[in-house]
Amino acid sequence: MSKRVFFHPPETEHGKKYWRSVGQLSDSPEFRSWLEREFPQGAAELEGSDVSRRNFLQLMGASMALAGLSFSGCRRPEKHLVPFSRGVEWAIPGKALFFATSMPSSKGGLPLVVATHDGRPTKVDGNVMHPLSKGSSPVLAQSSILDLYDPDRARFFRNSGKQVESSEFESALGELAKGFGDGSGLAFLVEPYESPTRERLVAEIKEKYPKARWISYDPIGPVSAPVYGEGVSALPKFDKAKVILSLDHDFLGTDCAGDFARQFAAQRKPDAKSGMNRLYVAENRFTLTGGMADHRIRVQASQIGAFAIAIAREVLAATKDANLAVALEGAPAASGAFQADWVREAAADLVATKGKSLVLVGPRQPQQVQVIGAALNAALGNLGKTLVGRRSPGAFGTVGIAALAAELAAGQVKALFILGGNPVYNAPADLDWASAQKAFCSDKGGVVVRLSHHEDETSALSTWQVPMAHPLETWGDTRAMDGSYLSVQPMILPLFGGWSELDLLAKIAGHQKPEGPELVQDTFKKVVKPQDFTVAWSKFLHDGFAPKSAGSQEAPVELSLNAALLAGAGKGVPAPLAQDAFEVVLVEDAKVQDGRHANNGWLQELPDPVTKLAWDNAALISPSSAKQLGLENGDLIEVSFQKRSIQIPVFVVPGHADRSLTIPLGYGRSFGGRIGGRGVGFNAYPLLTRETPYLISGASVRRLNRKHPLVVTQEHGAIEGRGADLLREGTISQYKEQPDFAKAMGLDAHAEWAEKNGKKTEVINRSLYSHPPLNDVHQWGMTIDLSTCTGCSSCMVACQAENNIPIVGKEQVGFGREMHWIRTDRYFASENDDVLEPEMIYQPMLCQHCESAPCETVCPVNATVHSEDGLNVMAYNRCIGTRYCANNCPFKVRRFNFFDYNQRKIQDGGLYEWNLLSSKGTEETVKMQKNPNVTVRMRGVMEKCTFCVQRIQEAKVSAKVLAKDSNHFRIPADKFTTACAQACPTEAITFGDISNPESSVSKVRASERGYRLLEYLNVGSRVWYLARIRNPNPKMPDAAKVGAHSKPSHHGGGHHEAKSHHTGGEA
Amino acid sequence: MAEYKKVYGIGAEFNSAADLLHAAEKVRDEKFTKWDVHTPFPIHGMDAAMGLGKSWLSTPVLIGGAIGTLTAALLTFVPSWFIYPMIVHGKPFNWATLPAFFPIFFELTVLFSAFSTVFALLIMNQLPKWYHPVFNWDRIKKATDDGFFIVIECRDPKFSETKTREFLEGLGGTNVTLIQD
Amino acid sequence: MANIFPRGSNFLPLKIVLCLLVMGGSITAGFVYFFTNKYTHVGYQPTQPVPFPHDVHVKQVGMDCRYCHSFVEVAAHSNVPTTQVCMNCHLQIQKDNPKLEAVRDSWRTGKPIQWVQIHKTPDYAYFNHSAHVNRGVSCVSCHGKIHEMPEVYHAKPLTMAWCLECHRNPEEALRPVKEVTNLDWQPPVKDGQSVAEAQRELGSKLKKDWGINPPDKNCAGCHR
Amino acid sequence: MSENSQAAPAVQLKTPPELARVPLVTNNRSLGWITDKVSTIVEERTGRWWWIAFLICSPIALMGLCCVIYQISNGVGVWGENKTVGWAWDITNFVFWIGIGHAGTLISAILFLTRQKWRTSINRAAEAMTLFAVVCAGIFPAIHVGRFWMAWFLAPIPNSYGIWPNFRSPLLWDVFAVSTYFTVSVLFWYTGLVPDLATLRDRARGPIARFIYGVFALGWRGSNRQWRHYEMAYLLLAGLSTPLVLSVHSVVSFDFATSILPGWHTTIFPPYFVAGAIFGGFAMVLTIMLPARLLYTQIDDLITRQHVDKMAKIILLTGTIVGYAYLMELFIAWYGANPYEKFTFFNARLGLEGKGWYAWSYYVMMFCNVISPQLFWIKSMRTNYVAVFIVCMFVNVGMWFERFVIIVTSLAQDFLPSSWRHYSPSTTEILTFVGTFGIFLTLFLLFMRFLPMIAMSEVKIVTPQADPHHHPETSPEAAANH
Repeated sequence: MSKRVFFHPPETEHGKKYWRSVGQLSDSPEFRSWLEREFPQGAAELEGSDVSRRNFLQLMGASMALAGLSFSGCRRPEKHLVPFSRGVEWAIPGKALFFATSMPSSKGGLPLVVATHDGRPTKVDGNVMHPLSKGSSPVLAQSSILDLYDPDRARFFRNSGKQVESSEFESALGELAKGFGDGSGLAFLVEPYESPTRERLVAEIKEKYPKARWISYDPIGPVSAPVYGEGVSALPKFDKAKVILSLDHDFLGTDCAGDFARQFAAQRKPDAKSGMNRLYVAENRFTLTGGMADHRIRVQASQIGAFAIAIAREVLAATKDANLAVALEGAPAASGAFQADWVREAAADLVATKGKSLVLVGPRQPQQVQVIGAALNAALGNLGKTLVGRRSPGAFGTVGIAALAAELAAGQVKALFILGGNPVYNAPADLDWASAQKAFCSDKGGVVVRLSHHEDETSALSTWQVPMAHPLETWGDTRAMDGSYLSVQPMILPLFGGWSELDLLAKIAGHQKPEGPELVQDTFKKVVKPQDFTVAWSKFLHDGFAPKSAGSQEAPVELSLNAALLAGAGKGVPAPLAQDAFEVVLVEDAKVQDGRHANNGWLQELPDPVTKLAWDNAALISPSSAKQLGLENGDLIEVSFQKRSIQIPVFVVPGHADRSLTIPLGYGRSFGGRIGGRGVGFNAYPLLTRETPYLISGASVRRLNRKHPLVVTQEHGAIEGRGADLLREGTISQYKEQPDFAKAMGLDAHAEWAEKNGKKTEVINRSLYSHPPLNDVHQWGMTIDLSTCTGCSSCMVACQAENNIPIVGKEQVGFGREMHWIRTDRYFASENDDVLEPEMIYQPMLCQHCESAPCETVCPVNATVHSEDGLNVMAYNRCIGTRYCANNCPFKVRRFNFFDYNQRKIQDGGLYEWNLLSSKGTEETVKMQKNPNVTVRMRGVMEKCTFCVQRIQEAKVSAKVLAKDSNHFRIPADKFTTACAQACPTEAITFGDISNPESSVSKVRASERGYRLLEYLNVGSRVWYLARIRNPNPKMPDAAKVGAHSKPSHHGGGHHEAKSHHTGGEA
Repeated sequence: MAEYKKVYGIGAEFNSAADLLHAAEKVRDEKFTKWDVHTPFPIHGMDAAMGLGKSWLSTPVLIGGAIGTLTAALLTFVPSWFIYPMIVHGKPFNWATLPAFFPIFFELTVLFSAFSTVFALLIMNQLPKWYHPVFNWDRIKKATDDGFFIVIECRDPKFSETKTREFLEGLGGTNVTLIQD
Repeated sequence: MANIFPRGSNFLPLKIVLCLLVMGGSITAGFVYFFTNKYTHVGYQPTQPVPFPHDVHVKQVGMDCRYCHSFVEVAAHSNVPTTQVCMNCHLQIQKDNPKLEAVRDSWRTGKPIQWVQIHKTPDYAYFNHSAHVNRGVSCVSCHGKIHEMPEVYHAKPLTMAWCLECHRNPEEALRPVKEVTNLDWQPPVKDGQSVAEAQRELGSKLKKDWGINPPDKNCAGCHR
Repeated sequence: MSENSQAAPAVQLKTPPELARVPLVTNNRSLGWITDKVSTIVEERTGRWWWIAFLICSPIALMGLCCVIYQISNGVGVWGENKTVGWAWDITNFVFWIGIGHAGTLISAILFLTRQKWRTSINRAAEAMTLFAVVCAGIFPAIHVGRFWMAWFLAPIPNSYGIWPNFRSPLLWDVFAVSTYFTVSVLFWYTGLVPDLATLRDRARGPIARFIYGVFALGWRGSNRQWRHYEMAYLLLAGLSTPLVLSVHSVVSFDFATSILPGWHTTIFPPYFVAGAIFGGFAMVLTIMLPARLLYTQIDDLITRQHVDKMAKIILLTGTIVGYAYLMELFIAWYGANPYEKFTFFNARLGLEGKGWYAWSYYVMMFCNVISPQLFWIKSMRTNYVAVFIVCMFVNVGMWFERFVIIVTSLAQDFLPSSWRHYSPSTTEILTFVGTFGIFLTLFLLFMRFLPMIAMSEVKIVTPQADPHHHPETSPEAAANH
């Protein structure tokens, strides 16, 4: 019994700096009042030396090696339990708290719910209560949590480079303000997003400085003025639309904030009462929307206009609509460039569903095309039905960024405030903003005040650099796409003492820098006009959004065509490409957007949904064009247009339009960021000019004889004739005719099927021996509906955030060692390996939790075994890493820690420094994101999807806590779900207790479409896939393509052969 | 050599395996018991010639092997069936799944038998025995090369220094020598 | 004299064998005894910043465990009380007891008291207090007779094997939920019954009634 | 040893020369001569070539060990494996070396039981080779695990977890099989060595040599009361090793056969692997012995053309068995009509439709293992040392590729096309493999230097003089000279 002398350990500044109690986080009245209260309940507990709380999860490493022999006692490190001296209200150590908030974005705010552990936000999810998004959370929402903890975030106030105190800046700002006068020398460059409070402050400032210029710039925003009039935006109603024609509009991907996915998906469920909708897509590259299409046609982005006209002609012929006629006047004659019958039938379908159809034109298409789109909708009588208008006061750009550049040069501006954005990096190339700003600061003696998340390209050229607070650190408000009024509340005090945009604007408007929510509360009072403020306000914070009616800009406005624009719209559409000229399409990247998320490791490592490229961007090109130019993946090319040129590797993508290059923006950043700040991808902004913000017709492409290593997470996209086994697909009519058509396809055709009232239910499994009983009351299972999975990959990031999955860097991904527990397999499928017009099909792939799992029996140390509730569990601390289990897994879902991915840093260009000699340990902030309920795995152990076992255990425990001395410890149906299912924007993933008939998963599983992968192996997986159902138009030329790849092939045989050739849809 | 030394026995050399065999038969017929032949390799028929039966080494090996099998059975069953049963690959623990353990049964059986063979051999041959009186006779070295020897110990009741010497010489043994202990 | 080795050398093998047996035996024995938590953890009693006497507070003052460890029933952690909780009483009682200096100091400065952690499970083992105390597993089962300790020490080995003993036959530990914090509780003993038997009888009844089925095969019960 | 009694009379019946047995030891050498020639290898000063060879091999061995340390300290990631191809060179090398490790025990055990007397002059070296090969093999499964320092979990010892290894895992069977095989081989080898060590002891001039050999000779004095048990022990060990040698590679093959992966999941594996092992093992024995024979001309009469000829025959036989196995796999894949199996064998391995990423390795294997040994149908080829050596080299390469084909091609392209992944080895991986050759050769050089390369006492038995009924005038060569 060893008596040990106790020494207080020195308190580490480091740890203290980040620690914020939940109470402090909203420095709220409650918190202060608590201080006076006499006997506050509660305490939060710090354990271990106070930097690394137990919940900060020291890596398993040493302690495990020791514990192996129960050695730890011999050299037991002295750990301390460090309770608060004063308890903190409603903080229970080790219990997560959930707060509703939202994330402003130029496409509309995202309603969110954030989980915080002991004051650390760790996980972001959608707000289930919100009527539009209904809890769906796109990739960018999921990944935002990592931005918060990005160690490379701007930490300091800087005056022309040198570090200063915030107070200095405040006084300097005061000085500056004196010189503003009427604001004639004052300019604000802001980002377009809606925030009532910001609008209020801007109004105040406009009053104070009437002459001040307000410019909003978004390199990836709409390029044309709104066609329904200033400040009016059109909102698609997918719940109403039966037939949708998307002209280069990726509403499931980058062109919407993501809220619409669920609305759309609801119409894609074959069993939906209203029946399935039908989606036609014309686009130059595969987008998520194109992947979901029933009929897709490859059209060069520059020809979308012409294509719209072709459709319009057909519609005009049918409807004789006057506006449409006006719009088409003088339009170029039909070139016959487009498959005539495709256009005809599509148009016919639109006309046939007048008032229930919907035509969407990509927001980046030129105005004329937008107008034609509007005219089409008008002609089809969709306005106000499937397309409703709403007023969005967000846009207050009086002067364009071009004009601003001119004024900077002319010296008419004295002080320029750049709030967010990054013009030096992404302003139109022809403005040469960098030198303009440099000159402005140096020669013109102007002052540039910059508020930004990172000290980036623009900061380097600014007089004042102000660190910007993350939305999770600030009070604020915003509006969702549908105009509903969302709250933004802080989860934690600014880690690096940053300011929010509101703080800065408030100062300029002459207020104090707000301490708490005052500003927003004022706005709230004005906007919502509540009877009882306190109640309304706390409800606002609790729900995360204000009840409909109140102040939210949801009141629909009349959508009317603008006659002025209408006339001659047809003339203005882009001309056809010259023979063997190329078009270049500059698109927003699915991951880093305009480049703002370049330093987010999760996003960099997340494979692009379509190309599966990670840690890079590339010029996407069609197979035939590639052959024509003699290009292979990774070959560097030089794309030049009007003396501007960039170098970039090409990547061949099936289904891409010919003579068209798609280049995602936002890469090739050149600031200090360690993840994506240097040497990741190629910057395409040099090609983005005022004239060519999106489309560049007639660019020249030159092949350089160099290669650039591109890394993909999926090397092989062809289905290899295994569609009948792996990816079962059919048409709606086929499904209606024979609902269980998907059961006995491929090898399962040979199996013996149990039937219930004439319908196949499941394969009869004959076994030599009786299996040990899985005798827990709960039995976990999952279903994945291939009909609604869009492949957005939100589940991958959600899983990464929930399960502490490390990123491994470009080099390691190149080796094929990425760690994602769930992946979205993307196949380009077609009957014959036709790479020009294939179907794009997604299949989320995760551990199938096989009841007789092949991985288990081969593990020599019993590190992976089965639990009574049907999980294939993995005990990391038992694993010795033989990798035998991974080899024997037919789905290859097991992931191995080839290196200590959690122990060493990712450095420039996403290179993981695995070498022993490289510095050890991760950033403190990065540790703060980790989920305390999941072990952080060490080098040399296998890991895989656990069905979020930490959530299962939590649910079980809370059920038991309630049960006390009763036996009612069964978890109620759908009490919780896995991270992937929770995140899925289209509810394609359902998880739950399959032994509970009430649970939604058991209901979905009952569907006749359900099938299991590789049934013939008899592994009895616990994941059921629901066959992909499409709703093609039988009259369309390409109707036969649907399900072609999964036609019961040679080995299929059986009675279903005949039936499965149906291609008919329901109309 | 020093006279006061104790006598171990008398050794004689023969010049071929055949001669040795015949000599051994004679010695056997003379009812000598405490004697032995030393040869560079086992001579076929020598056991008979010396009146020795079949080696009984196999008995301990059998026992060893049996113990091995038993150990394996306990080692595999007791933990995975009783101490710590787990659900692995949906396979039950009952006699039907016994074959999964056969490899380990087999290996341990062989291992144990091999060890018992070697240890039994050492014990039965009383090896290692680094010191032995016959080594005092220098010529015996050839026994590991190409020499063939008979050594009759003095512990033998029929041993008499003179008679035995004559007897061996009579058998055609050369270099008949008195071996000191 | 052609013998390479002296006569004595013949006894070497025997000696070596004996020697090995003795050494091997003692090493194994030593290992088994000294390198297990039973030896290394049990009895671990570091000096605390404040010599908090559980016996006084529980036995004499008659406080319930949950007055200080207030979250044990709702959270995975059983929290250590904040200074404030101490001061609730010690503002009046023992106001100027020198032993409590550290507490008062912490109360003044707001600097936390740094207690030395005694009971610790490895990072990869997720023990949940609420799951146990709400289902009739008493504090005493894992912490020993802590209410009689003038200063807390490590009473049980807390090894995985030790946990499993109870997870496989929970009836050994189950008791009525309201008796969980009553560390002196004994099962009602019928005549002719030993306490152990009584415990087993009651335990198995409770196990049946409450449907107690602790994870014994399910690694994920404790390791995630 | 009992056969002489039958052989001798046959000789007395004046066997016609063409039927006469070619003697195993040519030129009617005397027992002393044998002792002398074999012992002098150890006793004389080491030749220059030995030092050169040693100075080449030992650094390579050292490099190998450095690679191992490097890999353990940095992680398995320093190899080229990925999420799909979890095993590659590591297990390939393991199986390759284990296979080689079969020849020795086979020669000394099975040929012993089948009374193949010609084995006597090669078994010692072959057994030594076995041990060293197993040492090399053992390295890989040990270091391929992600957490080397936790490998003790494999041992079924009581621990504070109260948890045990999974006795149904083929990998655990491997642990038992390989360790048993190594231990038993060592015992067998040492038992055989004892009489020869005694010989060396008695011939030794220097006191140190005498002492060391003396200690290991255990005081052997060649007395018949010892020989009697000794022979029985040797017989029993041979009897135990025979099933053992067959079991080891069967168990190794279970690693694959019990899995569900197309290309692994094959019932033909155990016999196929054993045949392959003997095949590769004999090739390696010859690759080693032929040069050794050149260097030590004095043992010409012990390792004769007849030995080489016999071993070449065995290579031909086993090679053909292996070839049969290859074809049978293809047939079953076709006959089974399972698309996944079909793909693995016809597309991935044969490379039909140009879909086999590693098809080339399959053809390398086919040529080396099946085509090249067919040369041995020709007698002149079997007895032509150069030809034999070249073919053996091919076989060594081929057998390595066989394992590569089985492991990598099956893994790289398995069930879900989405998880297909190319694999290429890293430098560390390659150097580690090269290193094991260094270790192997270094050990063998040391063996040649310090231990009798040929089992003298056993060779003596097969000489005519050993036969107690031997009469000079009816010695075999006398008969042949008629």
